[in-house]
Amino acid sequence: MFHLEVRDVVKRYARFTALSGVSFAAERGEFVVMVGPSGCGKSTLLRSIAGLEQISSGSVSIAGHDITAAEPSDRGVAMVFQNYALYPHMTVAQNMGFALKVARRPKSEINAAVMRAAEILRITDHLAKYPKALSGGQKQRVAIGRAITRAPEVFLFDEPLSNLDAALRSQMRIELSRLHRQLGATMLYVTHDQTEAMTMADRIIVMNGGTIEQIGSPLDLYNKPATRFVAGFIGSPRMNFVAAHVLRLAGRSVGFSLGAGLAPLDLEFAPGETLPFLGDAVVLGIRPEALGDSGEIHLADADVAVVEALGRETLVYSDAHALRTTDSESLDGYFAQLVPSQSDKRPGQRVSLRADRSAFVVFAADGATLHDASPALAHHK
Amino acid sequence: MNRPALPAGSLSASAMMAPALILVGVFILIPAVVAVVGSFFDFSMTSATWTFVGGANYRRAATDPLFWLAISNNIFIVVGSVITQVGGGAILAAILDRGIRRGSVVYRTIIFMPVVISSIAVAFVWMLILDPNVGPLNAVVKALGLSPPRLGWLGDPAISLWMLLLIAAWQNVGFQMMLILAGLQAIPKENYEAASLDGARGLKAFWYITLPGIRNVLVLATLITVIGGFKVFDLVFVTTGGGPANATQVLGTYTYTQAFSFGNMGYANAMAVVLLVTAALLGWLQVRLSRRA
Amino acid sequence: MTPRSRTVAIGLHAIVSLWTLFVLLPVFVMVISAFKSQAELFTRPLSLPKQFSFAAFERAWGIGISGFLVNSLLVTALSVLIILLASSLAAYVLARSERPVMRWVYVAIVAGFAVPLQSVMVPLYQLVSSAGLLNSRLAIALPYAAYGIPFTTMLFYTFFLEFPRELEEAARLDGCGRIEVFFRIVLPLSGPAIASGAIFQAVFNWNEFILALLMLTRAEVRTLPVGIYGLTGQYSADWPALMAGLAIATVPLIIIFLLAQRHFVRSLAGLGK
Amino acid sequence: MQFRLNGEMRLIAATVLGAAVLVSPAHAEDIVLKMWTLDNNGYKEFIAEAAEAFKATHPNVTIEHQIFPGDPYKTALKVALVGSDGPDVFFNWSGDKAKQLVKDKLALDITDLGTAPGGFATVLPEGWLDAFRYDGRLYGAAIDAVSKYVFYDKAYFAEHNVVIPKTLGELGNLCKAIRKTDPDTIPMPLGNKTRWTAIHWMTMLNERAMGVAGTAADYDLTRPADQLYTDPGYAKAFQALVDLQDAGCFEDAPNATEYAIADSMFATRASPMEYCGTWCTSGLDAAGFTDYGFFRLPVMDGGKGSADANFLVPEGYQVSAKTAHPKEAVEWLSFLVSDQQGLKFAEKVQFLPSNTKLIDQAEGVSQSFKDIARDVGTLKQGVNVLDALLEATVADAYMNATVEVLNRTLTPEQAVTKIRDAAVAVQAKQ
Repeated sequence: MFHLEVRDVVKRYARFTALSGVSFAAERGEFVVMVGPSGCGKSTLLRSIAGLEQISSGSVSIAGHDITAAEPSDRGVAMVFQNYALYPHMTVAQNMGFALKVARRPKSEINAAVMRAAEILRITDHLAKYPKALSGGQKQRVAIGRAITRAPEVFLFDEPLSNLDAALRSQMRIELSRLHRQLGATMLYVTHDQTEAMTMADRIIVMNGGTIEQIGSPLDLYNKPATRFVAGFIGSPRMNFVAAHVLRLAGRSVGFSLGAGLAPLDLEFAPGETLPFLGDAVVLGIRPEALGDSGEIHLADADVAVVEALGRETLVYSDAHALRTTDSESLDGYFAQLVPSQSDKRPGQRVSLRADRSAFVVFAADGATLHDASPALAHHK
Repeated sequence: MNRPALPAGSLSASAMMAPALILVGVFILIPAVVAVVGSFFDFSMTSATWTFVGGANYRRAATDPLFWLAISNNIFIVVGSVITQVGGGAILAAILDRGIRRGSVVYRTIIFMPVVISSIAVAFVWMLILDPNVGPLNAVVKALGLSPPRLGWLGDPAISLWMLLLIAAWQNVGFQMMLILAGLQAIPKENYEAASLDGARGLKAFWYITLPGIRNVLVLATLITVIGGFKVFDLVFVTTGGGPANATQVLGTYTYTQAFSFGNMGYANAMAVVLLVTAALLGWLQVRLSRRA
Repeated sequence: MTPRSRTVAIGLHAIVSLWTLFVLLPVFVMVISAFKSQAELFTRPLSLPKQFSFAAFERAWGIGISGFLVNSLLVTALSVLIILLASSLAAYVLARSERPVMRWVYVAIVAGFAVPLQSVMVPLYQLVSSAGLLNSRLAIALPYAAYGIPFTTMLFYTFFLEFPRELEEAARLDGCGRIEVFFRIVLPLSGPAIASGAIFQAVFNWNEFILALLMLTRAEVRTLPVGIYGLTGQYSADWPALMAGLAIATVPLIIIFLLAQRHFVRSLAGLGK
Repeated sequence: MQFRLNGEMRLIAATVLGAAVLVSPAHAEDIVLKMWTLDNNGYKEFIAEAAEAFKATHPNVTIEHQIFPGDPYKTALKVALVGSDGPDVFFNWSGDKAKQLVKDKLALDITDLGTAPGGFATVLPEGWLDAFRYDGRLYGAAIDAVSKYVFYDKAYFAEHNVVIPKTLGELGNLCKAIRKTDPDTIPMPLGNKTRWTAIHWMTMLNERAMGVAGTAADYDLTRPADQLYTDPGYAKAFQALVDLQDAGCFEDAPNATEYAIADSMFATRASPMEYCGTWCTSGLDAAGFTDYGFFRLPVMDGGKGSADANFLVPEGYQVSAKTAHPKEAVEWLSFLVSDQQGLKFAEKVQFLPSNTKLIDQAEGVSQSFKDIARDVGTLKQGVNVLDALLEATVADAYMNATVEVLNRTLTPEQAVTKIRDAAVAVQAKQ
């Protein structure tokens, strides 16, 4: 039996549908992260599970109990809000103990629970302070502490780190992971930051337009994206996309035309993979780290436009002219390369974009993945 | 994003609405309906029977020169109040917001003070000040070598309405100033800094940053003043009683006179309905404008 | 500072100072007149009192101002309390509800703002009278409350629209029912709206005249404005005592305003949004 | 949730009910008579002591006295009589206001109770009973009357060799003489801001021009419409006022001057004269000014009025038609106009009581008060004041016309036309 189970949840508003039939389940103790662009429905789903939204149809159950119609406080969930939502008129201790106070628990029990949570989060020194006297990171801890005090079945996090600066954010990521292990609690975590998803999640749910695109472990999603959306969303810098169409079909070998004046590209489809039809418009994807000076295939010549030297690695953006990227989201049609070292590339320099055949992913026009990159990619490079 | 925190039609929602709805309903809306019904009858406050007269009370209003005088006086006060109170309030607020650094809290506090003084008190004090025999104003005017109005500040039909405007301004400018000041202070300083980098300073900054920034506040201030101008009663009632010889009669006092002095309740109700509809229209306008904002 | 901007600054100071002076003078006249004798008041209008006599204050006090003060305090406190409670509850529901009908409810409540008191005075009187509530402080407090609700509801409404909903959601997750969310979280954090609502309504109810005159006929329950008005007799008026009474009646409100003005300015900013 | 809510609803209901119980008046077995009067000096003490004395014969009757300022009283009384918490016995002016209450059946017909042995009708003279008599029935008992005289500063008159004027023309000349001595001295300030001082003048000027008989049919609107207010005497009366104004009698802006200020000018001896009511004596005494005399408003040259007629406004008490205790109410009324209480009234309130049998024994009142009381006793004709006598809208038109005549925005003839229009309109409605 799953600890948290969401079945066919639909949430309709007067003018649009926020969730159109979402189902997933989480094991006890699992850390599940929901990612997706803003407006994809991930927050609505989280709030529906919390009971802050009434769902139009479907069901939610926690620890075997159907809680679809239950009051938020009766669901056994605790939530950590993006902007902390600490009660400004209560001290830290009062904030953390409020739920127990509402439940009319004895004072000693409340104090003990607050103390325990405060120790876990190392905020015992601040218990008497009011939220406005705390730093952002401290507020975040108190918000988490408030959730811990309640000892919920499921922790819900709604983009809890997005108001912190970068250094604090990475620190809190680690702390959250530690906390997850320490508490062994089921956690559902919403974020639009794929780094958080990749680093913390046992499993990631990628949402788009009110539906789930894919559920899986971080590396599964990275290596075997089910859709072009997932491929584009997971990984930073994002995957490069090239518009192409099917030029020839020979058994499981498919030849793609990339554009006038460019050499066609032949890829071998594995058994079980769906073959496209002749003439189909498709999209080829290739991760920035797979694009380099060397490789089996010469895609195109390009002019370096921007170089971002990050020290340990270098990001090179170049304009391949003839090669068309498919969407406007990519940086001015530039191709991104991730070079795992310091590089002497300079803007204006002409480079050759090359890659191994095994690095390419093929997406159908509707976004579904037809052909995966080789799972061995990580070792290959 | 839509985030209803309260599900529709829940019992607690109606229970929470109940006190306000009951009080407003019982003490405002029902009497208002009774007033509307009463406007189609002829009766005095003390009479036992009501006689149905149809629209006669409204026809009477249409041909009653005093009714039209009262309306035009109301409009005079409304327009004059908007100019003096909103205008004056805006000028003072602008100065206190950016023109003056020292003492602005003291100024602000003093200028607002009359708002908390009762209209009755304001009226009595000003009656004393404006008295033609012993009033300080006459003394000052005479000391300046000028001659005060022969019929008195409140006794001359041509002047008395202006005096009411002055007293109303004295009492209310502080409120409008405070409102506009709050609006001004809500404009982020960065906007001015950005504008000044773009070369907009002084009047230009006022025109492109300040005015749009307080547009909503100005709308609100104007509407409060306009509605207040139509509802004005206490001040006129105590200071001039509508005189001299009806010169300062406004809808509020004329309605009161017809109802309580002459016993023409039906007619008074008809005029009250006119006042009510005017005020309601303005209220509706306010809701619309503030919703949109 | 350049000479030009110095001139401008002096000019601006002059404008504000002039208006401040203009505001202060009548208040000054009120206070000074209270210390004069009637004859002195009418024969030497511009001068300071020859001697500061508290006789007028004693006479004003003698008509029972202390009792009127207590009545005004009671009526004002009760009505303001009802107004704040009823308005905040209603405004909260209105600000949080998505039902289209609530828009009409809002309009219906706010429409009350536009109903002038004198146009409904007689039906209102008959209502209160038939309920047997004449000459009770409650009788006056309830209509006062009703007339204060529309404006205060608007005030709270705009405030609640800005209120962080996460706090309410957090409280609901913490086990609060809707009414508990309101009383334990929302209301304790509505200081600015409460302060300005309280000031506005205290000012109005403290100073209200006509209804009090009609509904409180027994001297023991009369409020300040009516009580003070009593200093003007049928054929005579005790002006110094009148001014003394007005001064006494004015002071408490000015004090309240001074105490609450910081909150007040802040919530006014919310009104304009 | 629902449970919690019910609890709250119950709490609210209990609060409302509890508050209602707390403030609802206590019902004693004893009879409580509610009595409303104006707030004139000494009134409170007079009623309090009378109520105490009344206990001797009516131990179960408690009088609950409530006082009101002048102008709002008119409104409050009407509203209260219609409502549920009105007075049992109340003060009223004789004239149109009392008549209206009779017409609307809010004032009780107390003829039978009043004519019973010991009733007020057996005590008061017929002339006083007329004040509240309508269609031969009695609807009230007069308690007092106010009259008006020209008060003058005896010392000033002696110093400047001034003699008391016999005619309005002489009064005008006197004003001119005073102005000649000192242009800044206002001979007799008017203080007409609240409009009733000038209407008092017009009341008497009309009498001086046409006599009481000449105006009665206009005042009660019984004259045919085409003859209403057509007597040239009305314009003549206005002209007399204008003449006095031209003679410099009044201050510059009479319509903007408070009557209290006019009173003060005379009391502080800044002005040598004031046309003032009998109520003025106590105020003058209080201000420490006693060296004054008084005379009736002089007659008009060529007028039809009588020197034996003077301003006299009866005031009295009526009983509410809604009272639960009419018998006790009338007994209380009768008690108030008894010989002994008439004396007390004169002493406490210093108004002219309707029962003057013991007035000479009055203690603590000034000599001038007694003198005035004596003079009033010699009157052959009382002249009721226009704003009480006339129908409300006609009275209002009269007051406004007078204001405009003083402001010189209407000529006397135009003023009369305005009044006539108002009278004709009211008559047509009746």
